Amino acid sequence: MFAGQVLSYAAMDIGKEVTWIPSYGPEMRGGTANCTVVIADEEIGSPLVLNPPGVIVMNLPSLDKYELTVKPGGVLVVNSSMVDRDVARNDITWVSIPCNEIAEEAGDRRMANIVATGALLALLPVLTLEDIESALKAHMPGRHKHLLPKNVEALKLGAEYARKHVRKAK
Amino acid sequence: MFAGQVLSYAAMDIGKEVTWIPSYGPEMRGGTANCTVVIADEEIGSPLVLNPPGVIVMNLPSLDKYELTVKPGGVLVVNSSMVDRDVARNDITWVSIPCNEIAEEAGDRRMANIVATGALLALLPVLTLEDIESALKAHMPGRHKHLLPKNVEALKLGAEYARKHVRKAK
Amino acid sequence: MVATIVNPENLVYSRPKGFTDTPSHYCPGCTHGTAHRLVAEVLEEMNILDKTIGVAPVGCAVFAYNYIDTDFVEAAHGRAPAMATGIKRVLPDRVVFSYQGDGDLASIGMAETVHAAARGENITIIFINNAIYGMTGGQMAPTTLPGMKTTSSPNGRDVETQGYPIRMSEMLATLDGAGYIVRRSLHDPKNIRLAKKAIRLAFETQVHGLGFSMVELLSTCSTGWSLTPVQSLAWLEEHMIPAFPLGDYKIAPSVAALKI
Amino acid sequence: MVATIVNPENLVYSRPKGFTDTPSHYCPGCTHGTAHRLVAEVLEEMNILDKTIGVAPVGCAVFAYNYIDTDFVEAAHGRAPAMATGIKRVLPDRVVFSYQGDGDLASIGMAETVHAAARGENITIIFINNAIYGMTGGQMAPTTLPGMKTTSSPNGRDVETQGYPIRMSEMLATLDGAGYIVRRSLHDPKNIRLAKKAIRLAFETQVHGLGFSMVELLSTCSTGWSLTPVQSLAWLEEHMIPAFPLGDYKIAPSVAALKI
Amino acid sequence: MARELWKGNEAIAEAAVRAGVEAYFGYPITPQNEVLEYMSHRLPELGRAFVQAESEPAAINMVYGAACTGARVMTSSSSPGISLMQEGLSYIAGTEVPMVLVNVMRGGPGLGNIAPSQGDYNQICKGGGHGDYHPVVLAPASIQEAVDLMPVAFEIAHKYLNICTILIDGSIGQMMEPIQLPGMQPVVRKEYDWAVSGAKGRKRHVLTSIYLDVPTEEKINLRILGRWRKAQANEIRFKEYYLEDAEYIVIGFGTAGRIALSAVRAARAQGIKVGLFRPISVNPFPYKRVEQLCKQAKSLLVVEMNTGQMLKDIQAAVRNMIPVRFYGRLGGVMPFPDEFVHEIQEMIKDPGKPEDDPADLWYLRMMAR
Amino acid sequence: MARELWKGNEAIAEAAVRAGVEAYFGYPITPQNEVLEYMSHRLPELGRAFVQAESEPAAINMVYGAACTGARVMTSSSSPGISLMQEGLSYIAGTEVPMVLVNVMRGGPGLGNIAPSQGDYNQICKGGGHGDYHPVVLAPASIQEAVDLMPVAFEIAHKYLNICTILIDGSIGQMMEPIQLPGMQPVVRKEYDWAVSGAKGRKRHVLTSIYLDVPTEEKINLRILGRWRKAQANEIRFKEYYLEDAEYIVIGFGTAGRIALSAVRAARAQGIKVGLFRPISVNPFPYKRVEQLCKQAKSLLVVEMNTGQMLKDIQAAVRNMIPVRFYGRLGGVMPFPDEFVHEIQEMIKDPGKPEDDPADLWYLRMMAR
Amino acid sequence: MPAKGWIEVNDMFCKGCELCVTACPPKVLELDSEKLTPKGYHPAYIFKDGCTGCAICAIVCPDSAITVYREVTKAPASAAVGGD
Amino acid sequence: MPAKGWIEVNDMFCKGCELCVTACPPKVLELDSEKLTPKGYHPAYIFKDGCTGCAICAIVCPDSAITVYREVTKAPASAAVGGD
Ligand SMILES: Cc1ncc(C[n+]2csc(CCOP(=O)(O)OP(=O)(O)O)c2C)c(N)n1
Ligand SMILES: Cc1ncc(C[n+]2csc(CCOP(=O)(O)OP(=O)(O)O)c2C)c(N)n1
Ligand code: SF4
Ligand code: SF4
Ligand code: SF4
Ligand code: SF4
Repeated sequence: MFAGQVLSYAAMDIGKEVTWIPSYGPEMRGGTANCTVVIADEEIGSPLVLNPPGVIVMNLPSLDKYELTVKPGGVLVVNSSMVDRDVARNDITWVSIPCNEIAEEAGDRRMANIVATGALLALLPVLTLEDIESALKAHMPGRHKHLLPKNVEALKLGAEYARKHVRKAK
Repeated sequence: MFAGQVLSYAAMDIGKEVTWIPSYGPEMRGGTANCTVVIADEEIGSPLVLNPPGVIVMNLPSLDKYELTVKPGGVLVVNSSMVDRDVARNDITWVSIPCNEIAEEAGDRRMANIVATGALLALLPVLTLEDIESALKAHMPGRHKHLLPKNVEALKLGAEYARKHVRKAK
Repeated sequence: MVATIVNPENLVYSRPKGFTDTPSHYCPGCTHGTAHRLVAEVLEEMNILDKTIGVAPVGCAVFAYNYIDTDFVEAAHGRAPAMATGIKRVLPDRVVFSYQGDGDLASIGMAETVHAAARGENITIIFINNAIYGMTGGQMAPTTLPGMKTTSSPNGRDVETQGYPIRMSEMLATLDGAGYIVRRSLHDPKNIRLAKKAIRLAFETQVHGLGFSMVELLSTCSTGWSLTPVQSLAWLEEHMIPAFPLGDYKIAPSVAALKI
Repeated sequence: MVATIVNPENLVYSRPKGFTDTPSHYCPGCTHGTAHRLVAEVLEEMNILDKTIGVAPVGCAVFAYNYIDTDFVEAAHGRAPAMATGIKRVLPDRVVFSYQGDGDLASIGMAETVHAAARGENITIIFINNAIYGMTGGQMAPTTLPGMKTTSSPNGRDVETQGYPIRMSEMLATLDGAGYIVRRSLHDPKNIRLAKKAIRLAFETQVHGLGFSMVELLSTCSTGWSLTPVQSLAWLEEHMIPAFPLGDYKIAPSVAALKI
Repeated sequence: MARELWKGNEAIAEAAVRAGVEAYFGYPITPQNEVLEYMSHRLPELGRAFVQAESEPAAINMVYGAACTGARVMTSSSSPGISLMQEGLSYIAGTEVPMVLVNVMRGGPGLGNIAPSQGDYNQICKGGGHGDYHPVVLAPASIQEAVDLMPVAFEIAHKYLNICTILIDGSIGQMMEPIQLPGMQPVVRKEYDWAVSGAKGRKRHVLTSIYLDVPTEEKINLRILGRWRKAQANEIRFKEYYLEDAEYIVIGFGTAGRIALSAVRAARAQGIKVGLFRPISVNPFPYKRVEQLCKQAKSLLVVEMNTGQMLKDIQAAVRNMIPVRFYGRLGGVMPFPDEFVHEIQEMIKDPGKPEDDPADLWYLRMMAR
Repeated sequence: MARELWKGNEAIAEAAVRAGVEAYFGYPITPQNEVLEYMSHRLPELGRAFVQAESEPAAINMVYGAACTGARVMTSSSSPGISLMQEGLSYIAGTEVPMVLVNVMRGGPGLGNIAPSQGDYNQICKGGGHGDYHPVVLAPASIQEAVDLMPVAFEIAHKYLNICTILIDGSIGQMMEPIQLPGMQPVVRKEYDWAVSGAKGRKRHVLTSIYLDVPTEEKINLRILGRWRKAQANEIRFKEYYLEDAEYIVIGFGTAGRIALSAVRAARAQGIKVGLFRPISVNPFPYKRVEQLCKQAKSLLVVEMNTGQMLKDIQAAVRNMIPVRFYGRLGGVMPFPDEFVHEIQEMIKDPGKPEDDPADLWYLRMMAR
Repeated sequence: MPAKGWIEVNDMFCKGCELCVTACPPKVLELDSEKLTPKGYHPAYIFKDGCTGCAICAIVCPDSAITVYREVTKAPASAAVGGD
Repeated sequence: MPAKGWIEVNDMFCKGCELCVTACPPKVLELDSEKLTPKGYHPAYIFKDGCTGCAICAIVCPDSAITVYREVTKAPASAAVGGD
């Protein structure tokens, strides 16, 4: 969810149109939450997309739910810290990345989604890492500002890891 | 109101269609109440009539309100015990009759409306006095049955008085 | 002799200025009229007629606005406390009161009444308890006495199936937001005097911002009770007062401290 | 050793039969679950599971029907007592209970609750008081404590503008129709035991036709309170019990006389 | 069987009793108080359930509960009270349980007055509550018709697991007519596979209207719609008068319709070839039949006691094929037949064009006088 | 002025604050809680009135009271809560005082779910309350549009002394978009000649909705209708996309409309000459414009997140001039653009006949899959 | 000797409910069976001497139909009707 | 010597709320940080000897996840959970 908001801020700041929408459905409490971000240059129609070009899944249920929705040729980032299986499809570009561990390395477990975001942008350059960085700078609540460097670090590590371990679509 | 119900019962008992409807309007408490009775041989449409062929008014406000509505050539019965003016129209048949006094004479003040009913039927024979009499017999609540003779008396007196003092339409 | 007496400086009492010249639509002897008069007198004496907004109920008092000479609104059935809240919140320096019957306040309006009290809403409620629904033709009210015949309890209120009367003052007294909650009666001159004092104190409570105030007034409904007005006063004293004891149910210390 | 112990005749406690096998949707540590279990155990022990109809509220307990193994209906927000009344009146020999949160029962459902009690409606209400609106995201409830932070009282409940908590048990105790009204807590084993006893007595009150019964249960909402489940129990004991004293608020003589 | 003179509200109550109503829950409101008052002595004397609820929301939710047991249950109210029942009605529709609702309409909006009106047509027929559901609505024009429709209403409610509303106005509730009451039906409580009654000897039943799983809710919506489509196919009701040779047709429901009957007769007496079409089921609405009538009629006169709410349904069926004229009285005014006769005459003088907006022209006429 | 990323519900609340709302009364309900929560800190900090009411009936009657003072006042809720407000709304309409209502629709009927839906169209537009009245209803499709319409809503409410409803669904309430907020308007309290405020130095004002005198009530009804006719003339709003050369036109409001925009673009990318018509004022409804579009279009596709409620209004305008196809998703299902694209393609393959019943065919398609 | 008093009953308001008649301490009031008010009620009136101007009738009158006069004015109006 | 007891925690129901852990008199329970339930919680388990089978944990468990055994059965189940 947070990752989605960061992407949204970044997209907005570079003058793009963007929509962020949380998932609905039965999962009320403690279920898997997810969101959809649409970035475009013109007025955005549907905030939902049947086959998104890029997807991040942080846990197994999400992978099971969304693996098949990724647009052929699109990008899928899987958080291997929480998911013990590989991606079955070979018509998409994907990377399996231990976000939690990398985040810890970068200094805080809770930045796992930032790591994943870095990985996504490495494979699907709709935005640059700099866009994200300045978005974080601009919109991080004051009391978290000190975490900025760590976040940037996490972003970079994610991107690097993704470039190294990416499995290209066949 | 009661007179109207008696008429309704009588009409029903001789197999006619009939509707009885109370008046609406702002008079909530202690205002003048009135009702409309429609008697016919076929399914009745409107329960209200703009220009009724026969009208009974028991007090002054009612006379003021309804005198002009009586159908030309129709009948108007005025309770002179409560109304101190004559009828202005000369295109209708009308009678000014001291219902309260006649009712008292017949044995009970509260039968004034029966007196008026007798008067109306004398001038507008939609129903016979016998119809009314048997209706009273049939539908008077048991505890009032003993009043039956008095009511019949009042009915007759009303009719007689009306025949004597009627002013025919010009 | 008349001639000599009837002149201004001998005037002892006349219709209050807080009253309009409209004759009321109430049945003869209905003590709704008495309650109206007391409210009008109090507002006049406190000199707040022109800063007061009344909220009329749905009930026989629906036309209260025709008689009490202040700005007025007419609420939905039972929602007068909510409507009064809405007015008071945007006009906190005005005096806002609702005038409600027992069906309006204690039946359909129960939640609005309890919550206005719980919020300590700075409004005053004049609550007319006549143990019946007058306007709609004498049906059972939440305050109808056990065994009492009404058009919807034709054999007398059966507590087994129709429940027991609700004592609003006692109930609302359990709420911390309530500043002044008392029950009075309108059945004789002495009690009418006490009722007026209570109404005064209720409005003073509001004017001093001391929270929710309600005066419950035992009132007659000769039409609904099918008694004469005179019999009704006696019936009220004999049957209602035992079921709804007169008294002060909640007087917040701040209110008790008021000097008037 | 395990092997030896784990066999039927050593069984001391297991999930009650009155419970389905559906894992609850409640947040970890939510004592809604405890309350559910106690109800299930009581219905099982009284052997009335198959003649009981439950009425679920709108609130976190909206899915109570997924867990307690009886016929169930799901009411509109706050109207559970009315719905229960409707069922009980056509099926007087069945056991009917509603299970409601404080927003459901004390806010939007205030009128239905008070009137069900005033009618002496022969139903049982399990009232979960967790001082907050859980389901909708932790807004202020009528039972929220003064100064308590919620998503709709972000600076803490300001009694001046948002009023005071309502003590339902104390309020309902003023009604003649109420047969059994008590407040218990779910914060420790001892009180959970007492809560179960109370629930049992409430259902016995209904089974014996002794009128309206309600058990108010102080309950936690760690999510709404933003505390851990363990902290929540402590917070309940420390802050809620003083504001909502545990005790018996109304025990009709006929109920007191019950031998169980 | 002998005819008896009954007041509308009481006749409806007795008809419900004879149709086997097991429970009534209501709250007093004029002009329907006599229904509640009648039930307050009649039902207890038969050992059935009567509760004067604390409010209309309470009443409808008591009905909701009782309906969940499969019993025949009803409530009655008038306009403002009906508005307060909208949430409950939506729950009942969403839970797919049967009930009968009687709305004795009065002048509105707001507190309005207690005089007869047809101002709730939209609220009752187009769904006053939230979400997608469609109650069956029957609008009798006489006490006899109302009495005859009472058992039908309960059957419809149970057949389609839906709300069936009897829509009348204060005049039908308050007037008296001679009627024949149907015989007394025994109370039958079937063991429905959906109703709650305690799970003795069967798996438990749960009745709810919450479906957090969105696809499931969509299925439920379609199921409700499916039943509604059956009702649309089976429950169309109307009555026709003097249509055989009619060149002009008056259309009105309920009281406006019966007043129109007098007007039509008067016009016929003047040699005008005019007939009357009176919808009885106003939801589902007899669109097809109205469409057919356009082939026969030169123009239509729609009469209502509102600003033209049913008119929209007529126009949907007419689709500008022929001119439509509208005449409505508002706020509790009960029109006289003479007014309709005048409208008929005016219509014949100048039927206007099919594309005219009848409500528009009516409004201007009303303001002009 | 820089754009900011706002959640729909909060943006609406802030827009109302900037439009000078003086008081907010509401009750929590998903998916509109953020409006209430935002107001709970924002209004007190500005010294304006916020009350979390005990229920929706209480909330709407608090609004009613505040509206009687002439203040700009509002409430917000979601489907079931809106049903509970119907009596109050009818009183407000009958008393002719201004207010703004926000309905963030969810899946229904009954408790339903908290997912986005458009199932309350009929309730909101056709009058969920009793009596003859017509609220103005605006249905934005994006957060920016909602924010821009907020001040407009207050102006409309005051101009026509009527209810102005902002009708959105849960998705608009829950999503985030970059927006530009309007500037802060000062709170202006005019001394209206109808508002209550204490009769100091003037004759007293009385606001009521009861008119026992029937002819008076009729006059009031006509006065209310008169203002509504002005609104019909002045307040029609809609947005058109790619219509210049469009041979096929998709019509949808709110979220369904914006999803259709994606679909239309996708179809255009396939070379299909299709455009989008998105009504913004759904009451009054842009009938005339739809009628005109029938001249240009070969056929129409109406898309909604309900069983075809707006469809009826479209059909009233189309009057079988051209074929209309309908596609709806129910119970909180948010359709994907791809579904609409498919419908567009199907429509072009076989537009059907003008007299076909679109809802009918859609239902059969839904059941078939 | 008791203070001399007098009351006037306004026909516009009086509904002949008799509350004043029964409340009047010296019992000097009765309904005027001869007279009908515009609304059709028999209004109250002083039928014999002895009115003390105590204003009790005015206090109980639900329709504020009574104006009270007293030869030697003592208390202000409000007091008479129980003001504090 | 204290009665020998044992509990089994059902992974289907346990949400790792720790209420049993804190309530357990002999403090023999803790959450199993190694294990994840299907719902993703760390379930409670007996990490050392000393369980008396007092069933306190079962009484406080909001999710009825605990089954309790005791070598020498004394009271019936209901009693153990405070039945009357
Ligand atoms: C929503 C709604 N329900 C019912 C009514 C009908 N109604 C009008 S007044 C009233 C009760 C009047 O009784 P009470 O409040 O005790 O006042 P009283 O007439 O006795 O002074 C009722 C039920 C209404 N107008 N609106
Ligand atoms: C008419 C209506 N209003 C509001 C809501 C939203 N709502 C659902 S649950 C709830 C309150 C829940 O709080 P509570 O009753 O205390 O139960 P808890 O969740 O705390 O157990 C509200 C306001 C609704 N569903 N229906
Ligand atoms: S009905 Fe009763 S309350 Fe109403 S005015 Fe008459 S006496 Fe008073
Ligand atoms: S939100 Fe609170 S009440 Fe609801 S399940 Fe979670 S802890 Fe329990
Ligand atoms: S009390 Fe008043 S209204 Fe009644 S009789 Fe005396 S003067 Fe007339
Ligand atoms: S109390 Fe129950 S749910 Fe909580 S940790 Fe212990 S076993 Fe698990």
